[in-house]
Amino acid sequence: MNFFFEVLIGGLLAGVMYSLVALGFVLIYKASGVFNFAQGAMVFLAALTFVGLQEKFGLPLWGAFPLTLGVMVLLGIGIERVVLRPLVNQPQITLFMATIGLAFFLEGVAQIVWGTDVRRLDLGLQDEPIESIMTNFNLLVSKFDLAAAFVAGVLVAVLAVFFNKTRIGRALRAVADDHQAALAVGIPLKQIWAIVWSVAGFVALVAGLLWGARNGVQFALTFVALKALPVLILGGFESVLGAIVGGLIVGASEKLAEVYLPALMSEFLLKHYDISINLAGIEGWFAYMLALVFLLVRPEGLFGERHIDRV
Amino acid sequence: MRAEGLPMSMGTNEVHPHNPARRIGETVLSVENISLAFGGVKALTDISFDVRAREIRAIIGPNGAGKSSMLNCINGVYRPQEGVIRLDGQSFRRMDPHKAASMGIARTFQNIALFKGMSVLDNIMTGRNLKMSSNLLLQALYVGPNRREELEHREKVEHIIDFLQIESVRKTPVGRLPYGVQKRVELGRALAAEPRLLLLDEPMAGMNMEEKQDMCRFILDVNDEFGTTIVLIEHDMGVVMDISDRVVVLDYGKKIGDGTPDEVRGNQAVIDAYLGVAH
Amino acid sequence: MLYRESGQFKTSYAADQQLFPILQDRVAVLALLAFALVGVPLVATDYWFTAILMPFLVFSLATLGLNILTGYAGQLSLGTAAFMAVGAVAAYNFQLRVPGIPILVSFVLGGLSAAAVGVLFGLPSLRIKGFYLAVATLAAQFFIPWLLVKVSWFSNYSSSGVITAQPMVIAGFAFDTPVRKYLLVLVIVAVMALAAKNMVRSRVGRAWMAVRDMDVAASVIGIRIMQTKLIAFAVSSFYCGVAGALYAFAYLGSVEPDGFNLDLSFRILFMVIIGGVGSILGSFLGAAFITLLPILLEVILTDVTAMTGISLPPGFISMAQLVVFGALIIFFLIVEPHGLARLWQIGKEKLRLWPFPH
Amino acid sequence: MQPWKRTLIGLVAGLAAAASTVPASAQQAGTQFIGITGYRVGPYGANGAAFFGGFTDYLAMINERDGGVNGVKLSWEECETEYNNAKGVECYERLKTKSATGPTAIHPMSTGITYAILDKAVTDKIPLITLGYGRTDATDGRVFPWVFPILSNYWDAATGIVKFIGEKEGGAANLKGKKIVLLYHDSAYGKEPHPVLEAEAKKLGFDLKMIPVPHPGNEQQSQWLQIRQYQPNWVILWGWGVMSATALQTAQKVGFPRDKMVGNWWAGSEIDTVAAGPAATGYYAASLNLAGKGFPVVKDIEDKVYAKGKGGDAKLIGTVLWNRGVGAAMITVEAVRKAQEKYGKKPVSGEQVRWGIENLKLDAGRMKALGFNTMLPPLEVSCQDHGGSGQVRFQQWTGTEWKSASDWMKGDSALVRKMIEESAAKYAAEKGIKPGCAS
Repeated sequence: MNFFFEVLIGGLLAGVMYSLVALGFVLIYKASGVFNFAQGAMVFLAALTFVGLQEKFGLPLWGAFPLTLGVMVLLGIGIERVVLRPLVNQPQITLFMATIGLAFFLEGVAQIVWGTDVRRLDLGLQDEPIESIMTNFNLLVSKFDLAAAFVAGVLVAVLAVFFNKTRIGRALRAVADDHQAALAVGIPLKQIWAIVWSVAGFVALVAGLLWGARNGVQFALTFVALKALPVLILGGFESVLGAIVGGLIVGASEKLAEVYLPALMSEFLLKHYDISINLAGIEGWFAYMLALVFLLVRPEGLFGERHIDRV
Repeated sequence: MRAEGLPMSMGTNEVHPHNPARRIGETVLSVENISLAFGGVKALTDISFDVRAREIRAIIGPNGAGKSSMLNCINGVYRPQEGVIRLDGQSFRRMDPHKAASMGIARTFQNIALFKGMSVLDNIMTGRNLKMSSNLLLQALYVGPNRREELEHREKVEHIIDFLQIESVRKTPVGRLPYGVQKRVELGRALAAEPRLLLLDEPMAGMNMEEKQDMCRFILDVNDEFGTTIVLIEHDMGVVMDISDRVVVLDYGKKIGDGTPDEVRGNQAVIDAYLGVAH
Repeated sequence: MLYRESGQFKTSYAADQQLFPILQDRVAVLALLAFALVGVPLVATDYWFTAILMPFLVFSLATLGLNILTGYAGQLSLGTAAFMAVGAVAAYNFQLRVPGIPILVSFVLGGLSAAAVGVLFGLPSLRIKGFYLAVATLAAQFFIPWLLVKVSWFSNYSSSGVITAQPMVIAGFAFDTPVRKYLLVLVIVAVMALAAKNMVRSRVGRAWMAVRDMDVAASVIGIRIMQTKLIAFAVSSFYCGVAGALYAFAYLGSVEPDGFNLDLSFRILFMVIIGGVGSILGSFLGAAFITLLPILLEVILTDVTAMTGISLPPGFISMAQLVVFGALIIFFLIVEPHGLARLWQIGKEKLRLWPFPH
Repeated sequence: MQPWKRTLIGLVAGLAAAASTVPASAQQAGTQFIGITGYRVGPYGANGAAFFGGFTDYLAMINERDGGVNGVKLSWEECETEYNNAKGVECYERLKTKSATGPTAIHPMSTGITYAILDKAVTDKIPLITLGYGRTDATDGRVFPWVFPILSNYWDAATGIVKFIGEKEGGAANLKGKKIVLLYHDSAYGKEPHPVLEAEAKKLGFDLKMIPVPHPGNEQQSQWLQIRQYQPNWVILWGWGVMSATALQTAQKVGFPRDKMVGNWWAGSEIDTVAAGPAATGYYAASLNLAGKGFPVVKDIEDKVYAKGKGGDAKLIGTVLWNRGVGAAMITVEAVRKAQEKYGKKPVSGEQVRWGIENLKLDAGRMKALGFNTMLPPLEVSCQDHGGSGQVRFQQWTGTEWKSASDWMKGDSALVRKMIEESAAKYAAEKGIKPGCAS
């Protein structure tokens, strides 16, 4: 039973890491209706810029952070100016394609500027089991993951305050609800989009730091976006809460499935069909299949809005 | 082919004299006690009325009265929670769009629902979908039966294009056409199915006087020449009173009047609804 | 002045329904085909056949497949490579396990297997739309290669999981040199492109576009939405499956399920978008553009550095390629979201009016 | 028409025009041209940058120090494959026509690309050298005359690792009843060692549990919690890319000792350990070559190439993969030298180089003379054995560098040879090849 809880806790905490990446998607989709495929590239770029600045100028953590944030904000403004503005009123699919192009572009630029070396990112926090829980309950809980979950919590809280309490945040929500109407009451759409992309850049930076500290800062960071997609389907593209809950569901269910399901399936096949096969490794697609099945039941996601086709 | 009653003579410009008594037959469609709600919001409450063969039946009412919802129930786009739709003596708890189409119901929409990326010709050809039968392989090869079939149907569609006087734009993507012409194309697409019952949702909305006259003429011609039964939603009272045989009045999802134009005109409930008297 | 249609009057609907109603187009297409069949083999080098023409043709076919689904039927898919993998592995296994089966039959069966899998993964499209569907097709993209690697039977228990495709022999004639492979693939692609064109101008094509443009209106006309979408998935996957089989047998000569990855799916989606969504011609233009662009960039950049003697840091060219590639895609979408096919059309209209500006 | 639409049409037309003139720019006549299908971008870009950096640095050094091979200068061109099979084929086709003598020998550095160009290489008579990847059964040169899995293959690695673990446990006999986990990249590559490890487990009596990690492997909680549950004595890491660093990190997370983990050579470079930080300290990996700068050849490269500002990224010097690239280049150069012995001191063709590789013999003395000392094991290639060594050496990560942790050693070579011959024979039957040695 201990093992079950260990997997469950590990899964939930891994899910938080997915949520962090998914958050960036949600922010942009909410405000501009763009499915930003370049989010993974932004995570990579942010982490790479951070360690690159540290390496080059010997900056401490607190010195590199604001500088990188500045870069991400400039990037957000640049994207609005160069990519989004000329494509305003184009179909969603066109914008989606443009962000794929953007992903290529950012990956190339990041590597030209900082090189392809794999680097270590040290946040001063080792990924070790928490001793007290280990000795008292024989239960493995990672220090690092717990800290990451805490950061994610703070981030969500900050975003919630930002959206609900600040003037810009309220304007953002208005834009998300109805672009035309927001424009009509005088909300400057262009600025709003630049801000949203900057905020998404900030989220990408946080996600990049945590993932980078875990796996090293390298090109593979762009892959973390792929795990965020089923989270989005489950949670709905438009819900911050959905991104968190979706992440927890994906994390917990895929870990539990990976640990328990393949053995059961293999045993079943061996017993009834005399086929001997090791089915482990379902984690690569399990989240997607889960999302797919879930969608069949609820096509608009967990927290998405159901709309009726009016004719 | 021509014997099937295609709009061969439809190119004519003269409006036929309107003589209802001569044409109207038995009841072909009746809706009985239809109620429809969207997540607690009631769109239709206990609506019943009938439609007789070859008549022009109008549905009128203020905005949000549930007129379009009513049409959507008849051809199965919406599924009412209660009530029965009786068509040609068969009863349906719920219709489905394909069944409705195959039983000869065609329709147009309030906000034009054309296939924007396709040409006028292709839009109207799509209307003949149910009449075509080549299998996929024949279509891929474009030989023999499929080629013949495409040509046959093209010919019929061309008659409709003639009739609606849209020859000059037949290869233009409909998205690029002006509003009034799009409305015509949509009517053409519905006519292409050679329907027995035609549901028209505000066919004249947003048109100028001249366009409205043209559209009226098309509707009357269709009704007259082929005996197509027509159910029509319209806001322009003048038009409704002129061309329809009988009128149903809806308000807040309830039926408040039903009868000939003259009867409805004198109905107090109808007058109140239109003048906005509090209920 | 040569490109004029004035004076060419259609006196029958048959004449107007032709594939290429304008005489000059007909001549041009036939000439192009004749050149591809006879001229190209005379002038092209092995490099051209193996490194440019072969991938161009194979990717054109896959792009055609995706364009049928995404461009015509309006269902966005990110699982193209997975369906290609099914076609490749199925064709390999039919060749391996059915003695004496003709290679073309294997290709068709490979395509049909892909179609069956495509229909299976197309089922959710009945309830899911837009991005949700796109992400759902990723399930196919991750699941299918996993299964093909996991079940060793598919690769005939090869220890490396990479299998060598069988030689292509038709009626005793071996298609083993680059020229022969090219001709075989060219004929297959030409026939399938013609079939695709025929489908999109027939009933089924109109039904696809109707469902794409306005599904409620389509259903009211009597088009069965479910059937139409599933046929689109089947036909599209069939094309992708055959393309996958050709990719393995004629192009690479080997089958590696891991090679049919998400990158390949994206590459083909790019071809659709750059070429022109909902255009048969665009599929070819897009495939040509995406196949040639990186090669050209690399060749040009290499030559420029060689000529000017500027020494760039190693790997710079590769990364610059990524940047240029990404920037070009954005540039394209901004300038002409309807792709190369639309540019082609604009060019033709200009030509028709030439020398008058309007 | 909008101006930029005109630009676009112009651009497309320009591209089309440029496309018709893809140059086959002949390399400087009289040089030995070496075609390189490399990769420096994408998920494995860091691996490629180190390997191909070392490769070209060595070639540059030969030109600078010796003026080429017996007076024949070397020239080379690198084509970016992005580790993508289709692009690999394109690069191969492009490089093969660049010079009258062909690209000398190709190092695909990717198993997928190796397979994709295998048949073409046979027709084109271009040898493929695959250092520690590719077709294992190609070690049987009687069936695969054109493919050279030089040094060692995956099965040598797997049996070598088992032997190393045995030694750490105080003898192979002590492996009985021990528990070993194989944590592998869930791909064809990761499945390569399965048959030999299963055979070894049966023979030596240890429990083997094989746990796959789905690509890309940047999240491994479920795998490592299972390992924690199973409590193995050793974990063999068969990783690639980000998976290896993540495995080391996650091992620390669940408290599994790193000095009970042994990787193969694709999971044993600085790229894998640096990313994992302190979590990697103590970790062992099998290697084809030693790391470090303490070899005369490295000094030569620094003096003759980098000192003149002609080298690549100086940070990479002495890393595992950079040294491997240097070794790979040396093998190519020595094969050319060998071929020149027979065919004359001029640029040699692929067919001649093939003979050169097949008759290559680099004993310890020759290695020392070349400045490699013990960086590589002695090598003796023959038609029977296209590997030529079969030896592996273990290194341990100290936290800052890889340190040698064993001598050059051979795994269960009898078992490996038997399996190679079986597999090669099956391939020969499938393809209708008559095995045999060319004269």
